[in-house]
Amino acid sequence: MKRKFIYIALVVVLVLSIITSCAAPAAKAPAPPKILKIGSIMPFSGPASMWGESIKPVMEIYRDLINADGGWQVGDDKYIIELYFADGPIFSVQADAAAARTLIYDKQVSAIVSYFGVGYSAVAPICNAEKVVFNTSTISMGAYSASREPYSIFGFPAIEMSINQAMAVMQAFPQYKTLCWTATKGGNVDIEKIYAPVDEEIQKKYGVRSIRLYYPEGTTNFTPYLIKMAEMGAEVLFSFGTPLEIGLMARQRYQLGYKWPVAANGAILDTKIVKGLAGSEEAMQNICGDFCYPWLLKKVQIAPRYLDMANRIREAYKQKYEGKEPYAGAFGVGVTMMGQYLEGVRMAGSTDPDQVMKVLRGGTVETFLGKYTLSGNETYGSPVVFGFPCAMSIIKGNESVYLNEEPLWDVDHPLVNVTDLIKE
Amino acid sequence: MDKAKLKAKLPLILLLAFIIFTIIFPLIVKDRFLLSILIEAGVMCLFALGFAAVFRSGQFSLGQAAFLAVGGYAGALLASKAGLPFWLSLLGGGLSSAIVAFLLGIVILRMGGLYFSIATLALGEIAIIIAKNWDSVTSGMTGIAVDAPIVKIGELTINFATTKLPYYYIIVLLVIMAALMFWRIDRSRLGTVVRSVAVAPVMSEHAGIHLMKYRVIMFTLAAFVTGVAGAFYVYYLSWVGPPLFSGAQSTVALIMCVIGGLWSAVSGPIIGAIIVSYFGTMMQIHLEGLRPLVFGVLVIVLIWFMPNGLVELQYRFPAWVKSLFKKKGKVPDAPA
Amino acid sequence: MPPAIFIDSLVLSSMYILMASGLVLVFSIMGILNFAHGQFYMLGAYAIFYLFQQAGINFFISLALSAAIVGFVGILIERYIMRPIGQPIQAVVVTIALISVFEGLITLIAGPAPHSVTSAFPGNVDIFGVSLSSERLATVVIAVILIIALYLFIQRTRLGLALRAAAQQPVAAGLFGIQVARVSTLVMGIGCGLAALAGGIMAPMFYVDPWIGGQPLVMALLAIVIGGMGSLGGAVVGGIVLGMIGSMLAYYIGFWSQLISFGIVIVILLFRPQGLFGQSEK
Amino acid sequence: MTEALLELKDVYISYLGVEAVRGVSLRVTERDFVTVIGANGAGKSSVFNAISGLVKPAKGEIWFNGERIDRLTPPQIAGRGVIQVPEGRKIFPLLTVKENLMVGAFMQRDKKKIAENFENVYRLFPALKERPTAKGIRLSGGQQQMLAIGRAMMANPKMILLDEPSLGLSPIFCQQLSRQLKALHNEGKTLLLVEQNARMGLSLANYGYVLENGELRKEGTSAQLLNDDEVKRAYLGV
Repeated sequence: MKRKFIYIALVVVLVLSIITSCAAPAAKAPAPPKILKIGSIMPFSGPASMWGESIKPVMEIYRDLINADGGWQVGDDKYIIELYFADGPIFSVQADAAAARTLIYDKQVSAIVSYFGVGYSAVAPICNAEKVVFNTSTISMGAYSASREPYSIFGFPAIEMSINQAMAVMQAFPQYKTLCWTATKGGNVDIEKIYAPVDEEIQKKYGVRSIRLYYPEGTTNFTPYLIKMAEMGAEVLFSFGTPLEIGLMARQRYQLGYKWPVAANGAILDTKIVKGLAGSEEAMQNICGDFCYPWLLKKVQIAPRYLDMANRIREAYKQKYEGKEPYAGAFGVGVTMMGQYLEGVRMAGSTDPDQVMKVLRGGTVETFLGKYTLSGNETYGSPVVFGFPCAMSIIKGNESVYLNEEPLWDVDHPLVNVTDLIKE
Repeated sequence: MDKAKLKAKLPLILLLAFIIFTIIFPLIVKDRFLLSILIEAGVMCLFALGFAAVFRSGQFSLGQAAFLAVGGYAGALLASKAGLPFWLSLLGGGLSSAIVAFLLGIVILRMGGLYFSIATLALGEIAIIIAKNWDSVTSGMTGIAVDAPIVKIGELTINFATTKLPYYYIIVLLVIMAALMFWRIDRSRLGTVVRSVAVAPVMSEHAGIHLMKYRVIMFTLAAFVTGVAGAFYVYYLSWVGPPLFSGAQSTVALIMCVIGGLWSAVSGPIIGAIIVSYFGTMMQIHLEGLRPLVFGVLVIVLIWFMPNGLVELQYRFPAWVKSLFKKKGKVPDAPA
Repeated sequence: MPPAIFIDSLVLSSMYILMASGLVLVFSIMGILNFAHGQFYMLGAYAIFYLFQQAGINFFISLALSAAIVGFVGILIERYIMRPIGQPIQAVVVTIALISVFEGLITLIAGPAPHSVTSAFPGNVDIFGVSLSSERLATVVIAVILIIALYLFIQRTRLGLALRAAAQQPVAAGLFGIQVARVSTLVMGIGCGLAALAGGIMAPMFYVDPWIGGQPLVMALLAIVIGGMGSLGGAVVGGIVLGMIGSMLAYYIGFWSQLISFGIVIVILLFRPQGLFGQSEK
Repeated sequence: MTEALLELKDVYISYLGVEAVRGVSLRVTERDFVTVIGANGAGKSSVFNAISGLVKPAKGEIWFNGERIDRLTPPQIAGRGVIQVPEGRKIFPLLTVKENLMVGAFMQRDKKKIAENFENVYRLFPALKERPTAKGIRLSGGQQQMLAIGRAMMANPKMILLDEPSLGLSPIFCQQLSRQLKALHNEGKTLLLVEQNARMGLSLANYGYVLENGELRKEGTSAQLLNDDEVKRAYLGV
């Protein structure tokens, strides 16, 4: 009797467990997760590969964190994020185009984000023909046409930020009055065209005198140009150069005995890299650059969920990479530009590129770096933003110190209407 | 039919088969990524053919990419500013490149060997500096956008913006035309003269051959083909700007020619260009940071084993097959 | 003109001269341009970075070591890659491929990020009341000593004589017991060693990353053409001209100096197709 | 018969499958002055290049001083004491006269011997002594020839091979050259001379070979050959 009972019990348990094991997945398993594929073209080979290599892991952590939360909420669905990276060595437009094609044709991504090469005009036609949202930096802006390129957005307003950055530095050093803008002539950014119009206003508003000096592309020896700048009365340098050029400029300025602050546009500060270039601790003093850690921004209001996510990314990164801080540049371009697109998808409630662009056009999105407002219908897709900060830091001693921040000017800001300049 | 005749016609048959294959290929394999690689490979074929033509006249141009730029800018300007149709812009790109080459050629081709190479290197750099700084014409780094052409043939309208297939057929046609032209030249009296000029410049000069004339002819023809390639490429990318034409491309053309085989005027550069652009793109996508190292090692290994290029395979491969059979024949001997 | 500019142009000149003379030596005897010459410069700079900066070995010893190591790499490449291939065009392409090999290899080993090398001669010195960077002065002095030593080696030693003889008449040189193949291997070593020395003395002044070799090579190519191929004197003159343009002219006319350094090559070749000091016969 | 210093045994030389020299055998004893005459393209220079190691014979043996040398490299052969004065002189154009001579003495380690050789060369060719710092390229044709021979003398050779030394020289220089070659021979050097100018060659040498289309046609003492009808008709223009 007892034995029989045990047998029956065993059979019941077995049957029940079979039923539950079969029923459980059927009942609990949601529809197979939807997948949102995002591509990114960054330099992983060639002289700029250090940027790509340092931004990529932060983006991967962001992806992992979203997926760990169950995916990205779009309407009623959760999307699992898949990230694909492709190598676009800097200054190799053909390679950028090939990278875009493989991401779009092969991997079938729905957006390409965090691009900051110079091949905008080669990549944009491919993306726009395939209705792939292309989130890029204005530094790469070539022949942009709002009508031909309805799927382009400029999530990193590098050019526009520069004026704010420069003013932030001038405010931090009130004793200096002469600002020397410097860049390669015929380089990525035509500083004459963009900044000459604002010279007078800067003078009026901040009492800052502007001078300009150009150097040829590929310069490594800045001595003659620095001496010339000194003769012109420069007190602060604002450079459009690559981090390499800025490091060398700072180093050679120190060797010549000048103590000017050297500020950099788009060059996201990483003390290790700067030290690698400037050489000594003395030479790297007073180099200023972007500082995009959301947890350190003060003037800009950052949405709590982004601040929270930023901290989670930071923690996860520290855990994964032996306590190292994530690279600030990843918050400048990488995850921020990825987040802008994701935010667009969330607000549109759909991954349909037309819907997404309808939201992003003239819309305001939350990002890791505060509210970001794109320009409206007329200047559709162009990078006029409000709220995107240019946070400057300065290298003091052995680390970079938060210096100042300026929220980016508005479309209608009287000081500079960059939109007009770009529309030409 | 006797075997000998068939054997003599074999290359022609193979060539025809290859051409038919290239034409139906995209209709069978509908891989847009592969198609795009092939189109770029076609551009590089034209570029390498031009480079090889100059090279075979005994001059090594390090600034050949500048002619790609001249053709590209001319094509873009003719299309966007003058509103010329597609075909005419291509021709215009080629012609302007040829004119520039002719005017430069009569001056710089006087320089011998390496002096010419480095003069062309300098000219290539100057061309890029001009393109970057001549805002009123080239719009600096912004570059010039070119709209995809819409070609109307009778009732048929081909919109290049919607499909890339027409680009493929056009570049195949262009490559075949250029290949035929350079092949004819190579076979003609002119070709013989050109080769003798390359091999022994001093001797041919003594033999009464006007060395300069032939060099200028080859330089101009090569620039024409390169210019057409540049204009085509600009249409294909729908944009022209300075970063497209870095001087490093001229050395890439040399690599293509040597890998393909320098001693054949046409098949070598074409094979080299296709191989290098296909594998180059594949490596860029799959290898990322390792690409330069792998590429360099592969080039060296290829040259090591086949110093006369891949065209050598047509002689080596049959020999290899034969040796394979011979070995098989030897196998029974071994146990005995 | 500020005195710092003068020193600066000398620094640039000495870099170009060291690069150009190595290139010329290799060209004169092997008949090919070594396009990877700039990468040997890069290797030399990295050798200094590892030996002097990381391992803390005395600067001059590290310099000698880096020249020896890189020269040895050059010898291996000549002996085991270029010589078996033989044909000049193929050998040139091999040197072009070596560019990516070295850049890729160094990226793999040392990473893509730039490094700096501490100055071996920190501070400034006062000369006639003018304060000048002692690092720059030392660089010029080292470069001048190296160039003089090279000149003496080529003009005054038995090996130098063999080298010149082999470059001018390889067949006849062989008939008098000069082993031309060995001489070319040696010259490849010397040429690469010179590039490494240039890289080594420039490393503390600029920076080190896997791509620093490109610019010096272009300048060296221009220098040997300005001066005239095949003569050391030509390389010196070409280097000085380019150094002046790159510094003095840059000071006066700014970025257009770049256009001039390319343009002057064309102009000189138009009037003297063999370069300023080139011999019309070879 | 005395032991031969240099001996070629049935030497064949071919370039890209074309046989330039077929079955040539010749011997040169020490202190001998031998000439090889023949028309242009008869294979004379090929024979010389084979001796110097510039080309490897397809078949046959070359012995020098009791040692087989046809598989050695040019520098090794030069080290054995066989020095060639190549056709067209091939002096080093950008080296000075003195440096050219120093290259000749490249294998000599003994400073005293080098100084002695310098004196010998200068005594034989006083014209060179006058311009020791002139570049090779600045010398006249005759002076260049002197330099080429002097360069060979500097190597302290056991044997000098002279390839067409009279080529491109004026008659006056030719006479001078003849005198100098004789003097060289009188000093005890072994000479092998290739000449298109058969009369000059035979008048200088003791023994001669006639090479025709890559094959040996005749050999004999100079006197014999000078009186040979065939040789007279074909090479002496009588």
